[in-house]
Amino acid sequence: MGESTPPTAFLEVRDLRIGFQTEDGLVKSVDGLTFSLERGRTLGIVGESGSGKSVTSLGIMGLYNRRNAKMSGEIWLDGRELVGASPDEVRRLRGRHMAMIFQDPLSSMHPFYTVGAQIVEAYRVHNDVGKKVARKHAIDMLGRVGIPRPDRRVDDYPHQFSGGMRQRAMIAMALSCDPELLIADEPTTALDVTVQAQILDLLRDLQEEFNSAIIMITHDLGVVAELSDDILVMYAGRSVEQATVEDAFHRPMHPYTWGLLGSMPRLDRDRSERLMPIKGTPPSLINVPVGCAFSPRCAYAGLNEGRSESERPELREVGPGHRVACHLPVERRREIWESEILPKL
Amino acid sequence: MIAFLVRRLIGAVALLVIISMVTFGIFFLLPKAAGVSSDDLASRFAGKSPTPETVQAIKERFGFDDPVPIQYGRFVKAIVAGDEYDTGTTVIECPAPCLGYSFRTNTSVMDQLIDRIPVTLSLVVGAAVIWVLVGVSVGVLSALRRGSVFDRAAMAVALAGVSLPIFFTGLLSLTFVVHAWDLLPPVSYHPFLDNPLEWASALILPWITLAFLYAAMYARLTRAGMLETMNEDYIRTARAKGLPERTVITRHALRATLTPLLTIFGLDLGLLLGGAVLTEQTFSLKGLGALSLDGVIGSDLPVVLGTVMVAALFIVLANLIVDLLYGAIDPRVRHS
Amino acid sequence: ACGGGDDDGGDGNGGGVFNGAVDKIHNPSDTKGGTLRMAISSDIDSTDPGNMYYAWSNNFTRLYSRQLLTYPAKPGDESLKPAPDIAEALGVASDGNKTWTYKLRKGLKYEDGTEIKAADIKYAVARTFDRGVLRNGPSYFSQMLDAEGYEGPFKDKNLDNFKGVETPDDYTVVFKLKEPFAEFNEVVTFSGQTAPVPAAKDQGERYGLRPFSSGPFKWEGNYQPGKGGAMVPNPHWDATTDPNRKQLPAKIEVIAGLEAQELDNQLLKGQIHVDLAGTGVQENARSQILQDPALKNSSDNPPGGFAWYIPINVKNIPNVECRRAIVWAADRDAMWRAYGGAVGGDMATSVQPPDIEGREKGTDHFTKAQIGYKGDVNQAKAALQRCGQPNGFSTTMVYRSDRPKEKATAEALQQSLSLVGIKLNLKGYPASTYTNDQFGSPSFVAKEKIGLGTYGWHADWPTGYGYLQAISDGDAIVPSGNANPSELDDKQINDLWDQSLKVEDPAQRAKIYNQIDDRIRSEAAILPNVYARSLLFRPSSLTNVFLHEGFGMYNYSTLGVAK
Amino acid sequence: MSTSQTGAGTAPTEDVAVAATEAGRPGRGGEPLLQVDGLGKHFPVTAGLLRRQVAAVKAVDGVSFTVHKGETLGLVGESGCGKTTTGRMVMRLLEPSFGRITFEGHDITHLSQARMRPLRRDLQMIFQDPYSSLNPRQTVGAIVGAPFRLQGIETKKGAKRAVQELLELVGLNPEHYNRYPHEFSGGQRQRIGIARTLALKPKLIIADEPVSALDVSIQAQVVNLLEDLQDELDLTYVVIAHDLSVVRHIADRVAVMYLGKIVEIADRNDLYAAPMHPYTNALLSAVPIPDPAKRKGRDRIRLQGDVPSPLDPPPACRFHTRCWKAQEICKQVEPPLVELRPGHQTACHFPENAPADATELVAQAAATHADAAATGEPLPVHKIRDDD
Amino acid sequence: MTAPIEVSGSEGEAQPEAVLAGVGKKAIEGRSLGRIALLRLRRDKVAIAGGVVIILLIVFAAAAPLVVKLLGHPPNDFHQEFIDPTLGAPTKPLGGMSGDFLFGLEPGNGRDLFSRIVYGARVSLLIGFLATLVAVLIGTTLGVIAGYFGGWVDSLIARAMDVFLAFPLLLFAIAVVGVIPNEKWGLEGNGLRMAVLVFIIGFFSWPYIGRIVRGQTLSLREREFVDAARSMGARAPYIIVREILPNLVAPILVYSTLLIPTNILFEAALSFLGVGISPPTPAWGSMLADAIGTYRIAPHFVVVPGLAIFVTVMAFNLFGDGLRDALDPRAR
Ligand SMILES: Nc1ncnc2c1ncn2[C@@H]1O[C@H](COP(=O)(O)OP(=O)(O)OP(=O)(O)O)[C@@H](O)[C@H]1O
Ligand SMILES: Nc1ncnc2c1ncn2[C@@H]1O[C@H](COP(=O)(O)OP(=O)(O)OP(=O)(O)O)[C@@H](O)[C@H]1O
Ligand SMILES: [Mg+2]
Ligand SMILES: [Mg+2]
Ligand code: NI
Repeated sequence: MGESTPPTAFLEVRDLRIGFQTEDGLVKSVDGLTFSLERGRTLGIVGESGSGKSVTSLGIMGLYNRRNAKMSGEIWLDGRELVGASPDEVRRLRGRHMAMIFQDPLSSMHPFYTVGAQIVEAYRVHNDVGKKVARKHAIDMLGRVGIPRPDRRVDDYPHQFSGGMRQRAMIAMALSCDPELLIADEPTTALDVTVQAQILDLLRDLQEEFNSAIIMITHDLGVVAELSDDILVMYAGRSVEQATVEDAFHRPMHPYTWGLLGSMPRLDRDRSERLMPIKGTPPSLINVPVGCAFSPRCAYAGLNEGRSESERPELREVGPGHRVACHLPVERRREIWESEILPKL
Repeated sequence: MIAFLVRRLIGAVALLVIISMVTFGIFFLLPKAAGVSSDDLASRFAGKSPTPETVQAIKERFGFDDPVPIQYGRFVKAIVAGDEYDTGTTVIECPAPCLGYSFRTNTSVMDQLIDRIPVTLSLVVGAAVIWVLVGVSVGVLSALRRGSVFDRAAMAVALAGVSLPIFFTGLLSLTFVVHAWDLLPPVSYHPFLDNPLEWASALILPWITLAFLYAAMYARLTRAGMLETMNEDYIRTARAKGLPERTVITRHALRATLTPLLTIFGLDLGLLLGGAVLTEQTFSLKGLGALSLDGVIGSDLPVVLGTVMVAALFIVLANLIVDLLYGAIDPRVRHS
Repeated sequence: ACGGGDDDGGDGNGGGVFNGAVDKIHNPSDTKGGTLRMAISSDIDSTDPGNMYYAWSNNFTRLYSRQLLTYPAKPGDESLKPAPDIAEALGVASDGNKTWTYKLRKGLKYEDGTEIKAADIKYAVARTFDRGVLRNGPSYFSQMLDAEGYEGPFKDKNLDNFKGVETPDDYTVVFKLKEPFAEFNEVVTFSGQTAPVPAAKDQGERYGLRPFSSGPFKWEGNYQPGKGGAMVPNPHWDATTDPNRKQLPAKIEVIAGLEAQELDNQLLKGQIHVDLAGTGVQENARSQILQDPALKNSSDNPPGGFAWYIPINVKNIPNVECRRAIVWAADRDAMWRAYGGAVGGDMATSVQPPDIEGREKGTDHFTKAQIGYKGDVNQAKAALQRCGQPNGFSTTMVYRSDRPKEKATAEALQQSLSLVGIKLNLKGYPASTYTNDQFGSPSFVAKEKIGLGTYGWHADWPTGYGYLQAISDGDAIVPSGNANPSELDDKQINDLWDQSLKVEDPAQRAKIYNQIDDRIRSEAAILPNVYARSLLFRPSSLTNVFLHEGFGMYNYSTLGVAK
Repeated sequence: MSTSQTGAGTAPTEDVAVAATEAGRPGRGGEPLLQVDGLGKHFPVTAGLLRRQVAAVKAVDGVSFTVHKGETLGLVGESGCGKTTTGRMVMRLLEPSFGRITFEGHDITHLSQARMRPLRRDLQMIFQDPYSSLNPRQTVGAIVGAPFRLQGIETKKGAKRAVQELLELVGLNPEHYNRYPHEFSGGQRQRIGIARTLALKPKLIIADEPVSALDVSIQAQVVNLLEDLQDELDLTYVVIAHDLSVVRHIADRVAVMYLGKIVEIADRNDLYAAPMHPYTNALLSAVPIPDPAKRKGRDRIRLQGDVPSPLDPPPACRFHTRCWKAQEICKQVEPPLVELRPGHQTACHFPENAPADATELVAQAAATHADAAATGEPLPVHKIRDDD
Repeated sequence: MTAPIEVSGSEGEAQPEAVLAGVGKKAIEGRSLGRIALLRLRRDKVAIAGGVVIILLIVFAAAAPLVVKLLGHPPNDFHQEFIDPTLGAPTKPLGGMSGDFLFGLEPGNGRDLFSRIVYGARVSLLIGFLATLVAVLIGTTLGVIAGYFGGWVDSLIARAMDVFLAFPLLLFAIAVVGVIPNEKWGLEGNGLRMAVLVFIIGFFSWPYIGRIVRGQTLSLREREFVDAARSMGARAPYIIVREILPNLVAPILVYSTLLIPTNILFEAALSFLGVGISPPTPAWGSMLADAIGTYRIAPHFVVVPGLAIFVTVMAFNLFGDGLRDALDPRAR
């Protein structure tokens, strides 16, 4: 792929592959992922545990040590290619152009430094300002993310904050340099629903304010539906469905997406007597099935005369901005969704 | 804070009491159990050809025939209230805290301890500086270059350091470095205040020998800790902020790695300050360790008790200081 | 000889010739100044002249204390004869050797300039009566002097109650003995117990921390047990009154507890001048010296005046034939090698070493003092047969664990005795307690069933009495610090001792001593091993070095250092 | 039967379940199995030399509820509100500080562990964390067979057979008897835990967040399994969870806890359709809805701040610090749990979806409540309307 | 639908065991963590080398009489014909190393160093192992009790550990060894001495194990499987023995392998201070202590036991490290 051209999109990931060599073999955590994202939009990435969501995000951030992780493909951020860039170049982009929020805010903050100091530090690597100015900025940021009395709390340590406040502080830290891309890796999983709602509101408001692009990683479809514009469903390191949220929830085209929707008990519908789980468990990423990775768990794999087992389905456009990787004919799938799945939800 | 200190201090005193009791028991009850009579015990203080009267006199002075608890009581009383000793011609005042009087050397144990402490202190502190600097930097480098030639070599040397008895490395280095190659002056102790240069140059070898053992240990500990810390989420956060790798390592990883090492360091330092017996013996340094060894070999009970008490005190103090420092370094401890 | 000028102290170059200080003064010099550094690998048990018993301490104490009589500081045999020191002349006996009178020189001074008086000597002798305070010294005075019931000046402050010594005037000291004793001048000479102590300066036990000087040097500050101390010239000492001492160094440093190997290393480099213990260097240094001609020329290998031997305890091995079996089976060659072969000494034939006056070589009763003699298995087995233990027996042998040579000796004996079925359990004890608490304690020996052990003895004075009495007289057995670990309490020997006291003629007495010596060996109570030789090293900067035969080591009171 | 590895067939439990589903659940009205009255747990916080108690974590502060035979009671609330503590007290893994637990008519509040032992057959627990609830050093056989050994139960066909039957029951391959937990996925481990729980055929199972550690797809498997087992074995559940959707799915009645107290308890449908307590309302409205179409239309209630510390809970109504309807009285008078609609109790001075006279009724109840407290009588649940 | 039984290789928490189990997909039989650790250990060449050395040492020590018969001379036989009487050194170069005397001769008595090293392994290993065993027994018992019961029991035991750790063990060992009688408890001579040494070393090093066990127990006690057992009516002994102890085996094993070399060195230190094993029984520590006095005459006498100690201690350390990595890969 020598002739790769800079894309027009703000963030474009092309055929990203990330693998880890372990004692037992190569773990293909991300296996040919392609997507793009525009400024001001939010992409939700969903998928089961171990499907490669975090690896993708850390890969984009350049947080993998190149000795341990095998990375290939292209990541274009605002016209710059990151996979081939030098580690120092990527480092300079981190924090300033792209920032990240992690799942567990307590373990993600250094226990020995005050919240303020950690924000100041983030701000000062990228901005040549004095300590006083940086501190004012930190207080300002804490205030912006809704921490009461930020001038006081700035000198507290992470363990003195409650869970929700910690996550707010993490967000403040991530946003301290106005990054254009914000990756949130399960930012609310550790939080209670009421607090989660607060954080989601905050993210929405901040996005309006900063117009940044957000990648929202979660396995809660509800969160995606609340916040995202687009959705990417991952399975075993690959993307199985990409669509706008409307399409994804109202016209999903991949059996795995159906499975996810069927597994969820929902407050917004009448209580169905039985949930419809996906059978089995996700495959090992060392021995991913050759064909469709989902085929062993797929109730409809049999309808393909074995193609699912031997041939890998490509992502194909099934509608505007809606791409799905499945061997089943589109019409057949539409039929199944409407007749078999939707009524049971 | 005050409550914490008071509690720790009371605990420390209790610890010292128990240790003194056990020491007392081992040196009085054990020989008795092994069949040593109080006469034998007394004659150990009596030189070449003691007459029965001599033995009797010594026995009386030490009260060897009293029940052990009474003897112990005397010992404690002396610490708290001081004591006096009749040396035959003069009565020696031993003000509190009196750790007893050595009839073998005719000196107050306290005086000897005060005389010896600077030696051990010089030895241990000097060595500690070296081993912490060397051990930690080697450990960090090893962790960062895990699997490299440097890492393997450093860890092999570290293992060698842990595997060789100190009297072995000590005596060999003494022979070669000082005597065969004339690289350093003979090992001895010169007070720091008299001539700092002489003080240091005459102690370099024991410092290095002692530090070799501990640096090896600390390198291994640091490496393990560092590898663990580098996997912590907050290190990932620091990198995600775009901090340069050096800042990530020094400001974020190292601090977290070294904090738990502090506890071990405190214990090691405390133990050594109580007397680095083998090192002192090997290098003929007249520190607490040599004193306690002389005491044990010469059955000079007051000296043994005194050195053991001081050793225990050092350990207790070191632990206390470590705990306090911990509070300063780790805010989680401070607030709980 | 070379006068030094060899400052790097790195070798023994110009150190003269091997054995060059044995019968003449090596490096004679009157140069003053410099620091004389003396070291010892153990601690010094006491620096109180009245409270010491080792040959080297008697040698050492002369640096800071004068005594009534002393050994002349001269090379050769002359040094063995008592010579006046504070006294004008040797003591004069009267009352059939029961009263001994000494006249003092006038005008001798202490370090503070006050004069030495007869009362001070009486006081010094009186204090040796309190064994509770002065525990280490010899007890000849308290045994011999006619002072029944006297308990020493610490319990009995009135010195007039002490009748054993009289001071008719300030310059006369008269000793009153219970029994006649012909060798009293020797008793007075050999120890520091007649070194004067002014009553006002006495501190009892603590006197040793800072003895009051009457010699050429005085202590600078206290002696620190286990560490050492320093001495500086005493301005009130007058060289003209004292032929046996010099005052050359500007300072003397005494270092105690220097690790033995390190001590040798520093000695060989001249960083230390004297190994106080005077028993010679350790194996490592020995090989260095013997293999390097330059070093060898700076060393002497004289007889040390003492002997290494194996006492066999007659209480635990009562059957004389069993003891003889041990002697027959002993591998003399290996035992001799253990002390370093020819350099370590000569194979012993008698208990008394050769330099004892009138000592005879003696005959080997049940062993052969021959190089290559590995013990006689057949004779040993025959002896065992007679003893009624044809298959051998087992017993315990003790040794000083911190003395490699004794360990090797014990192992050699163990190995050779195992060939005839005698099993030795070896047990090592620290040297500092060995002669008091273990081998020197009959009750301990009985409890642990100790059959034999390693031992060494140096004459108090060079006659058979001065050597043998303490180690063979049944009366000399004491409950602790027992010097007769054979516990030989033989009627024949005891009678001979009593008899010897009454004999006036020294040669006649020597005959009796030889008889005793022979009897000890035929009773197999002592297995003689080696007459010690010490390999002594004299750094090139050391001046006025010569072997003092009485002490068996270099004479310390005349040493100086060349700069 | 072949427990097919490729998964085309369904396990027997599934077949049974389908049949049993519509047979109707023995809703409420069964006889009470478990009764909890004013149960509380205060963890002492000690300090100083003499380990003096300086404060108490009021983890649970007087909760009362009844569980009827055959039903499922859901217990929801935010993290730290005392759900687990309540469950563990009922299991007698924790000693209650006060209150009373009655199981099958026996007061088990302070039974000794020895007296408790036989009762444990009827009372079992499913644990939250499938990784920590199985001993990694024991085989599945040993783990699932432990209850037999501990209770000294002789199994007819031998323990191994019994264990294998249990494994089959929860949808595991009985041949995996000799495997170790680490060889199973999270969902499978949770099944192993459930099999162990079922070994003694308990009457009541307390499930503490049985699915919150699992992925959605696996979560659904386990939820279905729990439901099937209930029908098949006639079990009674107390399901602790913080996921309101899951609770709605499996519970018949739901109790909502806030800071150690129950603020609302009602029939499932009633509660989700017309919650009365503002906190319940807020909780429900905070749940994200997986339907982008509904994103705009919902009117949300957003609570401020976090749950206060149980060390120092707010006085009176504990929710007043975050409640948008709070008035002066909420800070002064604690609202008692009042049954404002049949089977629907709530503790609020200003309930929503409530009859018009609710405020007065609550005030009235609060007054009697205060009297009872003054005289030291047990606190009754205020049943206002008996016209059911 | 029932989950098809299949071992997953991609658990969310990247459980090491699970990852590993994913490899041998076909193997269905239960593989305990121990076996997995063994598998992992087998891949660690350095640790294996350490293990092989340890096994060789043990074999040599156990078969010492045979080995010596084949390759050496009886350990206590003198060969002074090869020793220079004045210097005490072997007359041949290299300390007399030859086909006849593999490691050369001891200076002085001329005993065969090879056979003394082989026999010496018995003492060193015996003391190393047995003392560690004592420490493990005491440490585990008290550690588990402290950790499991907590409260004042814990405080008491924790204090006791502090006391023991604060004691100058070396001094006590010297004091105690000094008063060992000849016979006691049916033991005599060196046997008794070793028994006492083993006991003292073990008795004073238990807190190292105890601390670790206590810490582990504290965290194990909080694991839900303990609650599960309690909720099924298990009593404390059952929980300790069946639930907690099996989980402690790994850390105990690791720390034991690391404690053994420490104890071997401790015996060496005692010998250096003159209170080790009595002659003529060969022990590495006392050989080294002797050799220090003759390093100029016979450098090989220093090197041989020094190397023996070094290699042994190194082997245990390497093996212990490998074991730790295998049992707990996070601790790397
Ligand atoms: N450093 C690594 N070395 C080896 N394997 C790794 C590494 N990091 C991640 N993996 C593997 O990559 C796979 C994807 O992990 P990832 O963390 O991206 O999952 P995820 O989708 O974020 O899951 P979760 O929802 O649990 O966070 C997992 O199987 C994991 O075990
Ligand atoms: N052993 C204990 N000692 C002191 N406090 C405790 C203890 N156990 C629990 N707590 C406290 O009691 C409160 C209730 O805890 P509990 O575990 O019951 O909450 P929960 O509702 O189960 O929360 P979660 O949803 O997080 O599991 C919390 O504040 C907790 O910190
Ligand atoms: Mg993740
Ligand atoms: Mg809980
Ligand atoms: Ni009420």
